[in-house]
Amino acid sequence: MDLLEYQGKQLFARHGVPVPSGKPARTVEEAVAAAEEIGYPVAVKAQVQIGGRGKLGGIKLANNAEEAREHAGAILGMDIRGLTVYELWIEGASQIESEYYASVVFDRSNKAPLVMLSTKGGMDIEAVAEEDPDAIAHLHVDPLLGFQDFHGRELAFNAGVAPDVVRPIGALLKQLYNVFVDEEATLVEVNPVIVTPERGVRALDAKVTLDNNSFFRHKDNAELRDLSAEDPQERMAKERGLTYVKLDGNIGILGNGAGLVMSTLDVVKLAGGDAANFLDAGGGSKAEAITSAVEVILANPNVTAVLFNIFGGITRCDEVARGLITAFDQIKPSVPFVVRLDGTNDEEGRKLLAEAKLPNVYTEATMDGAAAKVVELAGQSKTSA
Amino acid sequence: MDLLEYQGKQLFARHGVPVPSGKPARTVEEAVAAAEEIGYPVAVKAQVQIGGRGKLGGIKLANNAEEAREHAGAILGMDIRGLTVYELWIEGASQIESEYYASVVFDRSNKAPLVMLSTKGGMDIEAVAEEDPDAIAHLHVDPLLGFQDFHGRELAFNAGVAPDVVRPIGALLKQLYNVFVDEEATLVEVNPVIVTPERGVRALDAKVTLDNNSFFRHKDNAELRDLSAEDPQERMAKERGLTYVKLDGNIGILGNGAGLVMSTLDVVKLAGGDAANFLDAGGGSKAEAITSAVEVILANPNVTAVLFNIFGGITRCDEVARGLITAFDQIKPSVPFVVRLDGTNDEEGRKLLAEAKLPNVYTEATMDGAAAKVVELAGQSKTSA
Amino acid sequence: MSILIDENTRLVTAGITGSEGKFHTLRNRDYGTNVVAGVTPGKGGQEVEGIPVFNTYAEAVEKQGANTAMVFVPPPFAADSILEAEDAGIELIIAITEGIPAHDELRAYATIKKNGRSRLIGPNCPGILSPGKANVGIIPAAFFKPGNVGVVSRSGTLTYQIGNVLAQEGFGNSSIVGIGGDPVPGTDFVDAVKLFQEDPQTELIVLSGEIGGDAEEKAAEYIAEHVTKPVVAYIAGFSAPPGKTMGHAGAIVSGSSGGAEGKAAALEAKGVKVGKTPTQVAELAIQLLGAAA
Amino acid sequence: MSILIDENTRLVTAGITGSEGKFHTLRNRDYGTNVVAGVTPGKGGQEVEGIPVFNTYAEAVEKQGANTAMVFVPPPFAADSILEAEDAGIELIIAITEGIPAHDELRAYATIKKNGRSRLIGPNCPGILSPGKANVGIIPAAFFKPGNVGVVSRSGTLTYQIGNVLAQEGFGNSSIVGIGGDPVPGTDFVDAVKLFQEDPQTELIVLSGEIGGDAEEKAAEYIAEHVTKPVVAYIAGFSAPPGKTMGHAGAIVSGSSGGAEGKAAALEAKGVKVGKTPTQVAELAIQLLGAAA
Repeated sequence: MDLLEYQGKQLFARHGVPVPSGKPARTVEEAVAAAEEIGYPVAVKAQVQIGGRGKLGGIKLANNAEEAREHAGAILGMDIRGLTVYELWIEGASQIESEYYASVVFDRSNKAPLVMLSTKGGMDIEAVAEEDPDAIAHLHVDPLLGFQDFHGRELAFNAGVAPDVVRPIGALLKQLYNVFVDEEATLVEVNPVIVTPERGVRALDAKVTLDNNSFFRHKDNAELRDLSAEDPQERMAKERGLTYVKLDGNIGILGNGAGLVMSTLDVVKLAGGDAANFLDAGGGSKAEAITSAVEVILANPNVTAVLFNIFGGITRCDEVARGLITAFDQIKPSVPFVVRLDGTNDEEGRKLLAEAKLPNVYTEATMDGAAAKVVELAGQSKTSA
Repeated sequence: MDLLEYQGKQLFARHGVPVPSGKPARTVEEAVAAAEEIGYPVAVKAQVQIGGRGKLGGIKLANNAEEAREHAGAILGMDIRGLTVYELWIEGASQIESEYYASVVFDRSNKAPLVMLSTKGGMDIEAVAEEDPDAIAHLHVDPLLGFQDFHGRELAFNAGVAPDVVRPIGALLKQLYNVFVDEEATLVEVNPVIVTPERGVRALDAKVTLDNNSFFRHKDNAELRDLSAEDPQERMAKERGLTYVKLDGNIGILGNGAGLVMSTLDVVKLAGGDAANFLDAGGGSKAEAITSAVEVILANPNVTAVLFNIFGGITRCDEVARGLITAFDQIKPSVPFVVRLDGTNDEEGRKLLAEAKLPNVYTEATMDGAAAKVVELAGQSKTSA
Repeated sequence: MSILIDENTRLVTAGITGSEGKFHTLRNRDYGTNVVAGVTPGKGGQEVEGIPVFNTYAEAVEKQGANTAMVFVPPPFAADSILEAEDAGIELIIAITEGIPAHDELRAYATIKKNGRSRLIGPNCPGILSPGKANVGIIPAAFFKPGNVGVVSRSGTLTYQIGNVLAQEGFGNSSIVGIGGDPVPGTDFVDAVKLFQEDPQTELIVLSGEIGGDAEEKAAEYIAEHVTKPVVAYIAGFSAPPGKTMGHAGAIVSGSSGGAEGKAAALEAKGVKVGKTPTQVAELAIQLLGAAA
Repeated sequence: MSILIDENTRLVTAGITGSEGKFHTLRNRDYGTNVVAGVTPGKGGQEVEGIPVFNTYAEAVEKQGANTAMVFVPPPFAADSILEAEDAGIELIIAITEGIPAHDELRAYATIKKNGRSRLIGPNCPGILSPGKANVGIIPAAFFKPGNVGVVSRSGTLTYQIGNVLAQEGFGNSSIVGIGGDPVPGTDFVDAVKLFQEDPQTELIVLSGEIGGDAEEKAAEYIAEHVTKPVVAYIAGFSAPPGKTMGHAGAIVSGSSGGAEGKAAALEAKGVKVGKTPTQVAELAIQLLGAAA
């Protein structure tokens, strides 16, 4: 799960990472009260996960209550690249002498955490990586040993930070690594890390991605929410434990296993259609999960036809068939379904479906055939709608 | 540093190790107040580092204030095998169904922490180890990986603990390992771990040895004291950063390096003498350290002669000579000194000593010769005293 | 021949007393896999349909000579189970469990690598099938028969899909290996391709990848340098929009790298044929092995 | 020949800008050791009597080809310095620092062992002297000359004492290795004895142990099985009362094991002669090498 800036900074503060003092706010009144408490000047910052918020008008400086009120009012409810601003972070304005970049990421390729540091902070780091790769110091950390003081020094010297902040930058990197490990993040990124005129260092932004699989032992983290990023169908799917991503097309997709679902999207595309969603019902899906998934898919009004593509391993096809039958019973869908069942207990599944005689449900033997059929049906529905 | 039972239990409590509730007390009044607060019955426990305190009268059960007063009065000030009881630990009495043994030690031989568990708790574990070694389950922990849940299960199953406490015993072992690592102990031992009638587990005793070298980052631990175990000369030496152990003989010994001092003790013994102390002035001793060491040695009234055995590597013999000269100037010792200087800057050192013409100081060229001489002088002093 | 599992496999299942663990273990045994033990702490001494259950892997190794473990325990306890299997000296550990925390996987992987005595497959994988010899995991074996095509895949269901298409075209398999889609797979494409290259039964290697990470690109490098057998690849996710996470932690398209087009290009640059759909993969296999099939 | 250090040693000192580090580095250089660099974070670019100082070991390796490190930094930072040296690929790390926390030593040792690219001597040791070739550490070299006796010792000053007695009897040394008295020595008796056995210059091995631990007992086992050269041993602490800690963390007599009598008996049972004093050690050496000396 990707955290909002202020959620990341609150995590940082708990681990001793130096951050400016600040408070979250959901109303103009809360924002002004926060600004009064913190003291002016303050930055009024839109809490949405969009790079370059500042340039898009999502960050404004307020020197007094009037300005705080004005900016909070302007930013709350604003649409930034499709995301609505529901929350603000009001924080004491910082004086900046230098801007650095620091991050800890999960490097799948090396199967180790990768720590990066650059003196080219405050700008698009991907552009820096492309134009001047040597400007970013890299270091892999042995996950069993953990981050050592010498790692911090080596990164600081290699990145060429100012000599007088080698130690505090090293300490900051160690703290960010602690956040990464203790909070079970897969990404901790700060851009910029600033050096103040008093030669202190501070995390001025925070981008943290937590590992959802770790939430069973991080109850507090599991409670964090980003209202701006939550699509209603995606939220519904999440509550039901389904992996659902909304897409732009009109063909609802359900499959088991991320790879197969992605492949299904590709095959539908090649057949001339466009998927309305990615939905992985997961391994071992039971009938209720399938019923639930059908509800989520049909909650998207763009859907004009649905494709079930199941190849059962841990998933049993008879369970899928039962789930679909229940869904038809409860929801009585108005769009056509194309169903392809293969794998564990496929014969039982197909038999159950045949016996149920569901209206407007077509079974197909192959994935390619199923894709062609659903594209055809979706086109007809669209036309007839 | 070896902790008293109550100091160990307070550390345990901070790491979630289940311990009976208790309070320390240094007076009868404090003891009674603690007992009243905890509720009867309570155990009144002498805080000295002697195995088998209970059998020696150092642990008594009190059922009411009168008994608490009586026992506290009897135990405070008591002498248990040469140690005076200055502190009590008053703790709620526990009901015991089973007694186990658990420990984490620093195993030098395998260069890894060793965790041990036995169902033969509440008795002399060294005797168990000798008579029935299979009764103790052993497991080395990879220090980079740390203690895993399966380690706890494996130990519990191998030791044959009651099936219903496999999980809590595993959890307790993990917590003890955390104490070991987080507090930088070299020994954490609990004998007994008890199983209560409610099938809970609890550490009923605590034996913890902390690594003095780690105190720079464990300020709280560095403050812990065991008044009963502190010999005045040993305390004096500790305050001065010297490694000093008081022994039973009459020949004061100073050397540089633990190995050389031990060897000196041996050679003096072979020459027919008995050392009054072990004193390692350490590597790189400066003049002040030497002066300081002489004060510590002479603070022991049994000393009738002193042997300096220095072979300089990092220690410079001229510094040792200067320290001795200053010591003579300040303390004006009445006992004879035998000095053997070899190694780094030995010529300068010997020259300084010769020029200083200290009274009653004999230089010898070899360790064997120096030992023979000091034994001779110590005998004469003793006779003349 | 086949790779990783065969007639010499002596399987112990962790989590055998759970419903899924039991279901698939018995299915594996029905297929012919030599299932020698189960492990469930606290249930030592019980039996599951004649399979003895132990409290620890160490006992399963000592008493039953287990050499292969299948991990079916829930995510919070799975890494611990993998580490226990490693500690007990199990040579091959196949972790089916999905949803293990990434940092747990990292520590388990690093420990296995450090000690160098075990190989881990997965986690979050369907297991391995060596048709006609042994099946460990959840691959539906009925679709596959012995043959000369080795399959390695990041995705479980895609593995079945591709294997099935190949089977319909008359191809059989030496082994089918699901390496899983998690951030830290114990065995990656390079490892599996190396094993297939060394396996005399395997004459064609099918590699089924997906968007995210750079495992396919690394495999392309390795194949160019070390593999003499023909390789056909499939990459899922051509139509995935950038920046969306789709199930597998691996399936994240980040910037320019990790995309399906880039992976396909990297493989084709090294002489590996890439199919756009599972069906195309089978067609490519026919082209390359037509005479042999 | 000699062991561990010689003419090919290229030394970097960590903590060269401290007074002790500087004093002994210059002394080592005066003896003939090839000192190529110093490391002090933040003082990169400076020089100490012509020796260039760098911010990191990595730079000292890259720019000066350092292959041996001497660690002279204070205890709170010493393990970090050792780990940095290991990370930079330094082959031989000699840690003089006394008072490093035991858990720090444990992690450093475990990491060095895991990666298998460096050897650690110490910590809390006097270093190594290969007379006539190189001196790294604080051993007073003036007392020793080249010869055929290899010395390995847990105690620094005892090393000098024994070496000195041998020198007075006319013996020279191949190498003198102080392995240190800390709980987790990077190199132990067995490692050092193995190196001396393989070193053609060494004809007699002197092993100087002390009470505590079981390193001497393990060495006795190893010597019986693998060492053909004569070995003379010395054990300090015959007169130590049980249960008292005397300086070295190692020197703890716990119950029946770790005592001097037991160690001497273990060594003698394997054919190793044991002296009761440093002088007796020299006498035993004369008996064994009399003709050769």
